[in-house]
Amino acid sequence: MMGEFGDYLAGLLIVVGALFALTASIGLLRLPDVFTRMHAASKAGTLGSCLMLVALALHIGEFATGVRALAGAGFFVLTAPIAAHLLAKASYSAGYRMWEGSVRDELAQNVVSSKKNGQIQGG
Amino acid sequence: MQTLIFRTAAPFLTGLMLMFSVFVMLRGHNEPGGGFTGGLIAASAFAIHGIAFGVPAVRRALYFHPMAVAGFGLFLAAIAGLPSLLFGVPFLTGLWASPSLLGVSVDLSTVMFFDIGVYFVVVGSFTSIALALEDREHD
Amino acid sequence: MESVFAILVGLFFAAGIYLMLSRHIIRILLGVSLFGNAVNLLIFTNGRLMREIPPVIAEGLDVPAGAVANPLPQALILTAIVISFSFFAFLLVLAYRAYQEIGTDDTDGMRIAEPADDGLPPMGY
Amino acid sequence: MLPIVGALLAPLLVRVTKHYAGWLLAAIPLIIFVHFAGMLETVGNARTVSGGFDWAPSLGLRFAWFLDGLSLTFAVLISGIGTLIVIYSGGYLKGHPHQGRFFSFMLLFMGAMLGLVVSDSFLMLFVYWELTSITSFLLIGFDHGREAARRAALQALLVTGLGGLSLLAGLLVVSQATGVSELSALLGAGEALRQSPLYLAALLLVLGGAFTKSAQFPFHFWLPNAMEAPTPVSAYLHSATMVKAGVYLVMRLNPVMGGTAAWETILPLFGGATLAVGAVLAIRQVDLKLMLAYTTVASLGLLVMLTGLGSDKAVEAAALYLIAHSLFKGALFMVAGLIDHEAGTRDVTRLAGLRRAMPVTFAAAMLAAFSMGGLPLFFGFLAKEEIYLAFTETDGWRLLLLAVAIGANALMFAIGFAVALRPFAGAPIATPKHAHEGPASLWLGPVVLGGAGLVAALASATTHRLLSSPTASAVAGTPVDVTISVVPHIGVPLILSALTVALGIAAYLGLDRLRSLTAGVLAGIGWGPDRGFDQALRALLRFAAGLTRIVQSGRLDIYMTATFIAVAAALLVPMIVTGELPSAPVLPALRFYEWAVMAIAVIGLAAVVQARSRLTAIVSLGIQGFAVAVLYMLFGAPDLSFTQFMVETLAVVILALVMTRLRLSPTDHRPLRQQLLDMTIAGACGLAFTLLLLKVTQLPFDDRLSQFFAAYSKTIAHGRNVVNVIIVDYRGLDTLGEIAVVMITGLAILALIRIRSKKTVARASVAEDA
Amino acid sequence: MIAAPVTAADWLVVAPVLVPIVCGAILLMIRHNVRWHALVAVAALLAMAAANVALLTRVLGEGPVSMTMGSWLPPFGISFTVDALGAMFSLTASFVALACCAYSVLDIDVTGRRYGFYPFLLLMMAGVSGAFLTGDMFNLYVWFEVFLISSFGLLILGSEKPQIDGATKYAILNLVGTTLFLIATGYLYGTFGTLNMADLAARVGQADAAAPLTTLASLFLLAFCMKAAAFPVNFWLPASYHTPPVITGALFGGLLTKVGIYALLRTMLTIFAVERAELAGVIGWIAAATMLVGALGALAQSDIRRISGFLVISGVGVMLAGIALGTERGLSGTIFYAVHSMVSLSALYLLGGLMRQRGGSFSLHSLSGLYTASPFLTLLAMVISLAVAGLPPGSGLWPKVMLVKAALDGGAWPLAMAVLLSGFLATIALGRVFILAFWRTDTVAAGGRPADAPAQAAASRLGVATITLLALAMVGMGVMPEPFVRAATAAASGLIDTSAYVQAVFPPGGGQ
Amino acid sequence: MIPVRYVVLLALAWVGMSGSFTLPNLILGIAIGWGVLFLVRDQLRAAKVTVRPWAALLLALLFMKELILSAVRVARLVLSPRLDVKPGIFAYPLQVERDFEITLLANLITLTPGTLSVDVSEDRRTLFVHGMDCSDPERAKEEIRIGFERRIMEAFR
Amino acid sequence: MMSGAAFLEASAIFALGILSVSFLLVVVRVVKGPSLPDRILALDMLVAVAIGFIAVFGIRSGFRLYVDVAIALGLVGFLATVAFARFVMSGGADAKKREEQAEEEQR
Ligand code: NA
Ligand code: NA
Repeated sequence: MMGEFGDYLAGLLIVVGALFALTASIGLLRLPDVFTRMHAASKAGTLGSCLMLVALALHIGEFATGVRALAGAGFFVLTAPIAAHLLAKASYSAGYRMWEGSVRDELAQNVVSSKKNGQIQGG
Repeated sequence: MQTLIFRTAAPFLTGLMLMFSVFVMLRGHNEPGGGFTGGLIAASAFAIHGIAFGVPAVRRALYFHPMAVAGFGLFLAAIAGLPSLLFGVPFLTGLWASPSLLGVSVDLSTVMFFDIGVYFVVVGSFTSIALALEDREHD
Repeated sequence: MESVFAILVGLFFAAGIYLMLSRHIIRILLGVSLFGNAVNLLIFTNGRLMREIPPVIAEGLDVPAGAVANPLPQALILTAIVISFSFFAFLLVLAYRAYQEIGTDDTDGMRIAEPADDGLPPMGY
Repeated sequence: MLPIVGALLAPLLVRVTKHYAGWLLAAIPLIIFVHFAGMLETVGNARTVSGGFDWAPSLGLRFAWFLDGLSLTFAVLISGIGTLIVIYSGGYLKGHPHQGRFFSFMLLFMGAMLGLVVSDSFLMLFVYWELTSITSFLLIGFDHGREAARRAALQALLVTGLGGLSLLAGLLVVSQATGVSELSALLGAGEALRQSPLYLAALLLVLGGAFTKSAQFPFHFWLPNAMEAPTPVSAYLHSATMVKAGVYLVMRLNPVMGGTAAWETILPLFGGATLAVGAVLAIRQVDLKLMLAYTTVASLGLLVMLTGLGSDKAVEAAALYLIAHSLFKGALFMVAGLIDHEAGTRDVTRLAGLRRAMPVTFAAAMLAAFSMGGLPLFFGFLAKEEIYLAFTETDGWRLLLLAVAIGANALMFAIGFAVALRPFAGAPIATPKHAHEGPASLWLGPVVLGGAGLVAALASATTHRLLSSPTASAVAGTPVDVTISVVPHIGVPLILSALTVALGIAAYLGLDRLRSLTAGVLAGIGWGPDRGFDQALRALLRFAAGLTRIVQSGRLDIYMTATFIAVAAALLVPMIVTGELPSAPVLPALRFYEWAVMAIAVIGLAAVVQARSRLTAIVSLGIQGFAVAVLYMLFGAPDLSFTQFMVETLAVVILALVMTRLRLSPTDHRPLRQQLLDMTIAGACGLAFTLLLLKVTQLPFDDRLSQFFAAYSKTIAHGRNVVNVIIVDYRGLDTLGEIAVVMITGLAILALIRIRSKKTVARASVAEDA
Repeated sequence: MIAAPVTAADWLVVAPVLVPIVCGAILLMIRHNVRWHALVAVAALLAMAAANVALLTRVLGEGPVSMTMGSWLPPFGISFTVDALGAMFSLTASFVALACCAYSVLDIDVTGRRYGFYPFLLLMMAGVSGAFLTGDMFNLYVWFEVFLISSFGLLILGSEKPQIDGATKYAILNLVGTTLFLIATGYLYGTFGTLNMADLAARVGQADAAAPLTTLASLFLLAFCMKAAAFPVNFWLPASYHTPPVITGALFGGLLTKVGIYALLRTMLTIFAVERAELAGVIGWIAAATMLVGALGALAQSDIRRISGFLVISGVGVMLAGIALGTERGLSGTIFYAVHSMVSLSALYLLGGLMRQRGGSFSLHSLSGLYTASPFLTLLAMVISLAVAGLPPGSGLWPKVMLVKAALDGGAWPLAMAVLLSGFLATIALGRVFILAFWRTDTVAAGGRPADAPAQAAASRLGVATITLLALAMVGMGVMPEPFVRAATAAASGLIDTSAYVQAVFPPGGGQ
Repeated sequence: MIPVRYVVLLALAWVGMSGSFTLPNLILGIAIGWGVLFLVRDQLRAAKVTVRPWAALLLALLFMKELILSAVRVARLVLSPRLDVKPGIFAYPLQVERDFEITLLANLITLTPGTLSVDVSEDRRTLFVHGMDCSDPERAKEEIRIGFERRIMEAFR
Repeated sequence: MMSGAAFLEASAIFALGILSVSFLLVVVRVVKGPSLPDRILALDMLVAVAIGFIAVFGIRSGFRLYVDVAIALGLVGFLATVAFARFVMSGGADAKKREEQAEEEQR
């Protein structure tokens, strides 16, 4: 709908998005522990997917579908950090240690106190 | 789960998902989707709500027992096939009507009620399953 | 295309059945899940394959513009997916309850209904 | 029909009339007796009475009756003796709490027996045959508190029931061979049957039925055990009814199946063996009833043997002996019961001198014993003469049977008098009960039957005209005129009779010695079919248990293994045998991303299969699920893709929710051998599914359904998404069923989780749900 | 597109499915008003039975009836096609379910009701009826799943340990069975491009020469043999049927395996008639093995419910014999036997329940003295045992006679012998039950006798009444076999000559 | 009981989603929006939030920038031959107090470079953040404080 | 200079290629683990890549109906991660201990 320019833009966006996804995947493979890997997944991954959804919205050109694509991207942006947060918190409280190369852990003392209050079981 | 971040966001996520589920259900006849997928999305929404706030919250929210909702859905879907009896055509024959509502013609059909029935069954059943599994008081 | 799918289906079946031959219910259930996917792919392939074009009529048209993927297997699979998912959920909860009541997910340990030490029937009159 | 009504009324009647019920109920058999007796004249003139109506025409089943001399004689004996037995039972079971039931069973049995002998249709014959087995089971086990009675009842049921099945098969083979299914018609089809290749099979099967029912060696054991029944039952079952059914059958079929080498070998052989074994075993006994029972065995052997000899004389002898035996054996059994009833024991060694206390009984007993012993003036004498006469016409190995017959008859003579004379003769000794003459209801039967043995012989012309000749004619299949009378005719038979009597007297006098001798010999053998029955039954139970333990091992993995072996076999075997294998597939060029998705699916499969812990496997499950969803998308199935994504994810979610609650040991490995076996089975199944799928997809495809759906989805069903239109409209009923499944799943899971086993509930009170 | 107008009477075709679904759904909506459950269920089953009677009458009078849902022309919509076979089975099933439901009214507690006994029952009946009535292969699969999942629900209701264990095996193995059916259906669609049974029946003759029909038939055979619990895929039945309350066992033992038999009849004759003949030898051996394994299994057990379970299997073998023969007489024997078996095996399970109530145990080791305690029950036991063992005057006799006759006609001696021998083994098993549990008086029940609470006494009376009804039906079939034989023969001839079935769906001259 | 602005938001979302800007559809959207919010009514905490559109837009732009930057930085990091990371968790003292602000902040932090919100302390005073580069936590804290946290406080007062 | 459509087509093919590689890499992480959260994280990432894949495929094929599939996937992918997080948290330390045990047994 948006003509040539739209096609170029969409093409660019999907290539960039795909590259971000690739980086995230590489990060997922290379980084040393689950917390650091989470950085890759929740940032580069999210951004990559969002870019591709935006490209789709641009390419489709129909308003409602475009809105949905953008809404999907928005929803994704909304949920990705929450998911990352939950997984990080869960991993941490379940006792999955950070990589030996980590330089500090200021959460350690806090966990002790919250465990005492029986908060971890949640629900 | 007792996490502030999740709990603050959860009602909105649930609301959005529920709305999306209705959308998916209603447009299934023309685009991918339909009662089943819509129902699954809604059940997922309730599951998230349940994980965030606990099972009693979902039970309060639903008011009816989820299985009653499922029963209603099956009832609706089965009943949707019955009007054709009055018209002397076989069971589950799609009947269409387009009454004008506020000047806009709205397509109503037995088929739509059938799909709504499907939606309720799926919502009810899977919510019930999720809640039963999530519910720890009965352990 | 069908031949590649046929081989893939075979692999799905083999993997699913291999898991279902395990003694552990959780693995059996994983096998059931793979088995279900295998069946769905099998039905899908039986309806013959068509790339990319979904059986959805474009807005404003009365019939599809050209050839479309075969919709009937898709509808059948949808029904089958739902059913097998329901069964899967039931089996899973059943496994959980079996674990609760019997204390294991090893089917060799589940000998309540058919006890291993089932004696002879009465021999007298 | 009448006895069945009577059976239903009996308990009621007993309740109302107490112990006079016997007299009243006797009216039923009496009416029948009169009815049949009225036909004697007609049938005596070589005519038959038949009739019937369609019962189940689709089965070729007529409720048909057919009476010739043989049937009628049986019917008369059954109803006549039945009348006396019912009267006798009334006295015998006076005050018994379940007298009503007893009469009920008795009359049912009588009905079945009458039905058996008058039935024309094969199937009806079989039905009545089995009914006699069943009712006799109830009668023999009447005194069900005793293990021996239960054992005897079961034994009788099983032996005769098995025979019944054999009979059924035999009759069906007969009707297959001849095309007829009614006895009356069969009588004219004898030649066809004997020529049929199925003849021998039919013969063996039918004889299987007859021999078990008539307690032929080696199936004789159930009969003495059946003495566990109350004496009226024994008297009835073993004189005129139950055991005679087999004889009836053999006699009935003689004109049809007889005359062949097989017939004339098998019957005399088994009959002779039975005769010998029965007589010898009878000697061994001290119980009056058992003594009689074994002589019944012997007599049945004699009847079968005679029928098998096949000559007219033999047939005449059989007819005469049949009548004589019914009369004297019924009488003697009732006498035995009477003694037991009055004196409290049936042990012949503990009985003596009862003649004063029970004179009427004694008289009746003597009348019967004379007949049994074959003394002149009695019907038994006529029979015995005719038997020996029949032997004069034989030669070869069958003469050996003559020796057996003489010996056995002598032993039976001894037994007859041992039962009829021993308890009454000599000085009275103390018996458990103080003996005195029983009531009329008890002695009426023996007296009438004993007297009948005398009267029938004296009026032999009438007897022959009405009973013997018609019977013999029916058995022979040609008109036979029985002429023998009480007037002795000098000849070989008379000499043989005299020899028998002489031997018999000797045996009577040396009875105790003979008894200990046979007891010693039998103890030496140590095994008999009776013990064999126990062993066989136990062995059967053990075999069944062993087999079941193998087949039904209780282990799910074995069940699954067997199932999937069956799957592989069900596919591969026909595919290979009928050549339904596919041609070699052409691998098409897929796009690279399609290959990639396939590769991911395969990696996902491998990941699940090889995962060491279940948790890893669960997470890995998502990979192939997503890959499949993407495949659906690539091949034009967005709805499927959509649903697959949702369902795969939710499956993993539910798995996680459940796993939260399990505390499983981390690893669950199977041994290598098991792995290899499982892999082979799984691989074979996978291969089979692949091959069949290749085969099917190589066929041309008929896509008119899909064409139709695509063509009318928008125009008629108002939907653009054809898949959804199929789901909610074209195939809406599938979806209705599907959501029913979903709903029930929800409910079932709720029930699973919420309901706790009683043990658990005991711990915590039942929880209410919202 | 619109087919011929449907009269109200044609709605009978779906009524046996629709009524229980709607009532089951209503029960779920009023799940907590347990008082209404039994009432609604009984009413629904009565309505079903009435509809089935009307349906059978109509089918026997006018030939097969068909209705294609949604007013689509067959084979595009789902057809319900009812012939004598389907109507007979459906009627018997609803009759048995009604009896079981009556038995359950005082037997199922509040917990059982709240967690869905009656919805499970109704939906199971919907599935069973749907399976008998549908004329579409995939739809048949759906109904299989409906009754299967409902049976899961019934099976686990109570959650006792053995139930859970039995249900695990039952569920997994049955899932494999139905999935095999689905797989076979997938291949069938791939081969013929249609799912309508009448369409398939009409087309199978003109199939592509390369079509792997024998393999397909073999796959269907295996799938349905598994549903019917034929040897060697019978494991699930003895592993589970004795674990739930007897009422459930009665429903299962009576109905479920017969759906497998029905499906075998439908596929092996209506569709794969030629291939059935090719497979006849295999089916024959399966039949014989099933009969004997079942009967021997019954001998090996001491629990009455397990004995009943193995007798169910033995009966399945008998029914398979007719399918192996494939002649009209053999098939009508199978059909009649199936009808008999539905009634008599349900009764046998219910009887077991009453024996337990009176004798305090299910085990032959400890049961005794029931004759003295309960003469009427003994009479019922006698009648039921005779029927199950195939002895007169019970209902099992005639179909067995028909089968033996058919086997001999076909020269299948071993099969005839197996039928007779299995009957004999069943006689031993049941005879032993009778003498041990009823006649024996010397053993005191291990569990002691349960207290005769008034409620239990009422339940017991109701149970006796129910079983009496079933026993009367059995004796009726035994004494007046003609209508049953005639209906079974009509059903069998409809299976052999499929033209009427096909014409009901595709009326001659009525183009698309 | 159910905040009107949420209903309006959802109704607009509905209209956008379905792409049909008609009155009936809007009414349907309102009805559905109200319906779904009714279901979660107990959990809606209606904070008195005044949105300053301009500040909110600035926040959004800041977020976009940070998001892209973060993605690029992570990309560079994982692609570098030697993984030179010094990860760790530091405690960030919160200034914002309201739930929704804390949530927003935590999410934004997660989405931006090298930081990931792991948990909020129970007293809601501290946010525990996992940093990819924890060699200088004070600098990271300062960036958050003057970046997102300030913008949030400006946007929702 | 390519036309817009051709450029888009080329980009899409390129993107699909990259995404396929990403898929494989993520799958490797799921398979390798080593810890449960690692696998969960990888699965979450798999969803993200799948969404991108759907979007690109939607562009290439021109069917906009794939948008909704992508959205739904986003929704339920989130649910999966939440549920797993829930699992990790409650199965907690226990799960981890057993995981370690399993690994020891492997060695
Ligand atoms: Na759908
Ligand atoms: Na569906």
